[in-house]
Amino acid sequence: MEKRKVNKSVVIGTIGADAHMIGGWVLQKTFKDAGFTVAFLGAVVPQQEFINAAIEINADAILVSSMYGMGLLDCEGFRGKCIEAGLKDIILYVGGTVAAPLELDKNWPEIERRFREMGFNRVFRVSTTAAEVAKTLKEDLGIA
Amino acid sequence: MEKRKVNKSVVIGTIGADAHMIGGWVLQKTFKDAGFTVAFLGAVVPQQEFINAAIEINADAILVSSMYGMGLLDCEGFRGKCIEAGLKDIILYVGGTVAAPLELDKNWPEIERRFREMGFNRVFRVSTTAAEVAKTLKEDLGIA
Amino acid sequence: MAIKIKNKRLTDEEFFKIRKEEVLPMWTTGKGVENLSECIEIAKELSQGKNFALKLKEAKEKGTHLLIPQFGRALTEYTIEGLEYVEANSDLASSGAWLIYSDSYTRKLDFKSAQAGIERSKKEGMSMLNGWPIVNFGVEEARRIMKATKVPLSFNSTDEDGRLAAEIALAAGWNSCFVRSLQEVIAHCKNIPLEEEIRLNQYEARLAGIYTENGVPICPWNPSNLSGYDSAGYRCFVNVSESLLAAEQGVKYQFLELGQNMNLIQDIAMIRVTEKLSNEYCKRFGYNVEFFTGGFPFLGAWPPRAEEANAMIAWNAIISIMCGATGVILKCQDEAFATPTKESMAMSVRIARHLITLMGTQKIPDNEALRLEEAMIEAEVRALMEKCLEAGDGDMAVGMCRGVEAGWVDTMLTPWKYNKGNVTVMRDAEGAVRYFNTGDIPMPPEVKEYHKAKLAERAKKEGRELNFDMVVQDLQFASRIAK
Amino acid sequence: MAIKIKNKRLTDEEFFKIRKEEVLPMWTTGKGVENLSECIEIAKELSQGKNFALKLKEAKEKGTHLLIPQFGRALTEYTIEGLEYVEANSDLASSGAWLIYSDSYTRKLDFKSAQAGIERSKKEGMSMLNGWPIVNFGVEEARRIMKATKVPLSFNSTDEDGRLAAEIALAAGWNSCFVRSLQEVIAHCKNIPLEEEIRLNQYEARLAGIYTENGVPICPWNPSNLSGYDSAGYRCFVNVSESLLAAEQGVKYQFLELGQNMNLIQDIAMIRVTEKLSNEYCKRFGYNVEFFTGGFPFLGAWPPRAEEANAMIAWNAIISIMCGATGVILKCQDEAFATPTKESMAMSVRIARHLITLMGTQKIPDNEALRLEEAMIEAEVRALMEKCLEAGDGDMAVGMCRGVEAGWVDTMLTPWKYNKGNVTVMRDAEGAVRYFNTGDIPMPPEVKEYHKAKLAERAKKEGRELNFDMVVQDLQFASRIAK
Repeated sequence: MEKRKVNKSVVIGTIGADAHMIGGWVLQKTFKDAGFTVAFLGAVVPQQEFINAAIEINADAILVSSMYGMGLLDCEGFRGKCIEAGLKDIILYVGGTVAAPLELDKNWPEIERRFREMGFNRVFRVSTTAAEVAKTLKEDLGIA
Repeated sequence: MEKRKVNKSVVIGTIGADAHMIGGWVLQKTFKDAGFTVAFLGAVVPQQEFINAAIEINADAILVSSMYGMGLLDCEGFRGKCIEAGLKDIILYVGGTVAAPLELDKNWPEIERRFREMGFNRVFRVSTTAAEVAKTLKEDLGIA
Repeated sequence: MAIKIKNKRLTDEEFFKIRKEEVLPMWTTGKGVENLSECIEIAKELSQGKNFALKLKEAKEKGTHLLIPQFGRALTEYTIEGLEYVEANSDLASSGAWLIYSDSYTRKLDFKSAQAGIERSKKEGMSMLNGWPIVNFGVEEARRIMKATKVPLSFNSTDEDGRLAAEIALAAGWNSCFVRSLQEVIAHCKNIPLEEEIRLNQYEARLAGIYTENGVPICPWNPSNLSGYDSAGYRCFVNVSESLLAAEQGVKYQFLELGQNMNLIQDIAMIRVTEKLSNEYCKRFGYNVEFFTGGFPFLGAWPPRAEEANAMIAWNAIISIMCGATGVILKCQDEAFATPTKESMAMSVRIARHLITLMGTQKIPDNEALRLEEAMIEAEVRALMEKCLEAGDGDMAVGMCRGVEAGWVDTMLTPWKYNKGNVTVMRDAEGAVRYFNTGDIPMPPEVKEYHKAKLAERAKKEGRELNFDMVVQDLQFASRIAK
Repeated sequence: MAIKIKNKRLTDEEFFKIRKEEVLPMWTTGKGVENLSECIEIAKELSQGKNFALKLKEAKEKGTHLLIPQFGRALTEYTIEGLEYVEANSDLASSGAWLIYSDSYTRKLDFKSAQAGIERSKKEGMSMLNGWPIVNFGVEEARRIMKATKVPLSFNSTDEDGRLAAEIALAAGWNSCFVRSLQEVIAHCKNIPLEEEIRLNQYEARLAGIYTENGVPICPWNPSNLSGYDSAGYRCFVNVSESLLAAEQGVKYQFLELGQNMNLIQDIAMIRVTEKLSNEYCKRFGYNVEFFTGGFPFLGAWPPRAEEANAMIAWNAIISIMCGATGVILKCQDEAFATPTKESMAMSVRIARHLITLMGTQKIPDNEALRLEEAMIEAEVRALMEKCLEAGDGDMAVGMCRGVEAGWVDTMLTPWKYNKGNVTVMRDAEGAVRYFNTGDIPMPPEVKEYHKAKLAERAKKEGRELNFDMVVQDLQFASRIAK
């Protein structure tokens, strides 16, 4: 199987019933400045809409923002839907305030474990800067 | 041995090199209002001065204020000096910020143990009100 | 585009038709509030001595403040446990109220996901939702919560449509729903037209009116939290315009709640002008409304460490206190991480209560800078209000819709697709929010000049041209920890 | 009574005679600082890039603030560990300085007790003294501390007599001792006559002058912390009068540090009038002094819980920032219990630093209330200053002594036996400190009336006659936790 060529393109949006768009907005600006093609979907974005946009722009990665504490619930089944849509190997990142209970946020390895189990490549804390995310993605894509 | 008659009189002052006088000042006002005879010695009071005043007014108790964290050091030998002066049974209270290290303040039973060992009848936290001290002394004197 | 909505009171016939056909059938728990008169009677009983409107009135008359922490957990037990904990571990009971929020699924009427979240929370032994799913639990559970607290309850119900949630909350003796439309689409919506949003909110406002007319004073929140990054003038306009819409439906008390940008003078000017103009416009249209004001802590990104968060909690509370706002809404140090824990909320109440002890009745003294800022905000809002009334032929609802459509009602950032987003705001040298770009807003020239001059001061101070990167930096300024 | 002291610069002959006969022999470590020129050279080297005066100057010019936490432990290792911890866990290094204090035995020149405290601390493995015993440890240890920190060090040396402590501190590259006399007797003394206290402090001031003249700018603190419960006018008078005494000894920089009473307007007025009048009086006598200002957090009783203490930390810092004071001195949440821990001090720095981030360059806007308050304080202080100068035949030192003796220089509460204590102060409706009784102070009638009217407002607000019990309650108002 041949390795897919890097396209420097990403889909960015806030998942689920979450209306917080600033995090995603800053992210899309950073990635555009870094020379990426960006499909920015705003807030309150269903899983399928992320995937459709990823197909449309041939995205390397989907960057999911979740700020309201229910990211763990909203992201369930995301990798499965990607696989169904033929995006088996697409990089999935999630970041923000991804869990409502503070006891879970304070147990970050458990959060990482859960998202890894759901097929996400990385999960970022809310304090991560957009520049750090861009740097990490470039490394993961081998274009750093 | 006959029990000494209660005289409703107290000596109040701030011990050692400590210049904080407000605590003692509030205390003396409260005790005066409660009908006590009060010898108020202000701040920076040596042990012997407390004792001399206690003899002079035939005090039931000496109330030692210590606000600067070195009360544990300043109170050493106080009971001994009282005994020497013939005040074997005088009630000794101490209160305030009596120990510099926070770890000691947070271990209050240890503070109580140390002052008890030094012959003090009671030790009060800095958050104790003057009214509470007056109430306690009246109980200890059996005139509540 | 023809605007069908009118700023007109729903008749009883219209109201009860909507109630029966649209609202109560939304979810099974709608059945529990079918008998409105009975609900009102129970609400009267349950809110005895802890009515939100009356507590606000009392505090305003005394010149004191009502502290308003926020809470909401996936399960009723967790929620009650939280309220009881905070009330036991702070002085909330002496002068306070709760803002209980629902989870975001409930706000999107996705009661199935809310139900899944309830089950999941039970399974995990943690609150996996970001609020209390009032609709799923229904009125009896809401009454349990009301009985458990010593202070009034407000309910933050909704994104697009909080009608069923409000029915349940008011029927449980909670004395506050929300009146809002532009606020809501800018803050939380994506696709709903403003016209439809106004229609939904007319119902919620009318419901508050009916309770009030029947002896249970309801004081809905009229908030402008918006996107968290909006100009003071836009915030103020949102409150004032919506005060008219609510008043038309018979709302007699309104809690004007404004999101603070954290510039002392501008925030105070914004809150005071909002109260002044809401009063004035309501009077002009013959509405008799009593207004209260409240400051909401900064809605942008919070710092991820306790001490920096405490600095924000204190500064935000101090702005509200110095303003003389009756309500002081509280966030807590968990803000950057998760939904608030009861422990952190109790801490916030303690901080704010002691600030009130320390500050007593200290207020910002009257001063020229404040008067100027008030004059500028007032001029901007008047221009917007008058243009709306003109465009709507005297009908505020119509005018607001036309303004958004044409783009002269506009703000910078929102998930809502109908907002043009042609304006840009940026902080000036003192942290006040200014227009970098006024888009198509009908800004009086002197106001435009004022904003321009204020931004020029910043450019000069920083020795660099103003640019878009500064907008982005501004968005995150309060969350950055000095290293 | 004949006053022998004069406000006159010590000659070199007088200075070195006192140095040799009184100061250096106080304790064995006096030997370590015998060679003054060598000490000055080393101090120059060690304070390179972290000179207190120059850092204040830089911050004042930029319009920013220097955060000044306080620390001091019985052992050098503990002290260094604390400074390093706070600097590693906060942003102190970017714009900060330390106020290191000694233990109270050292302040009373009871070096034997200090020595016992050192031994006891080693034995217990805890700091059993309430500060760092600088005299017992001597200059080499003080230099170790200087090398360990990234920021300037100030030293809070003394009650009656800080001369040897100051010699050691300055010789170690710490750039600040204290100039004070009335401040000190009111705050910490019992029996020493003011005349003698002035004499001791002339030496300390002259020492600072000598260092400055030889290339190591020294900026002593000129504080008015006093009893913690003093009128704004009295505080201001103490600073202004002492600024003249210090200036005469060749002190070129002074850090005017004022204890805040926590009323925003009054505290700001007090700090600003102090700077204005210190400048003016020093100019009048031909002294060329550069002044900096700093706010000291409330000196009365603190609340025994973290959140209430955090509210105080924030409000006190905000007053200093709004004032535009260059220095923001910090207490921490341990205040009610014990000497500050490094962890709590780091927290205070973080809170204050984030307040500066949030507030940026926001200051109190010019306003009538502030101008009035300034005018009243100014009138009171001018009356006191002029009366002193008159009584002293133009000599401030003599005038101060005469004023205390006659009782027209007076404050309410102090352990010092020479203070008449015929004045009473009380908080007004807004928490500003007012004269309930002006005793024999030469108060201009309009100032007296002003205070009276302000207190009448409180009586009216509380619906009760003013009485002495309210004075007592006021003493504790900030430490009470709302229940």
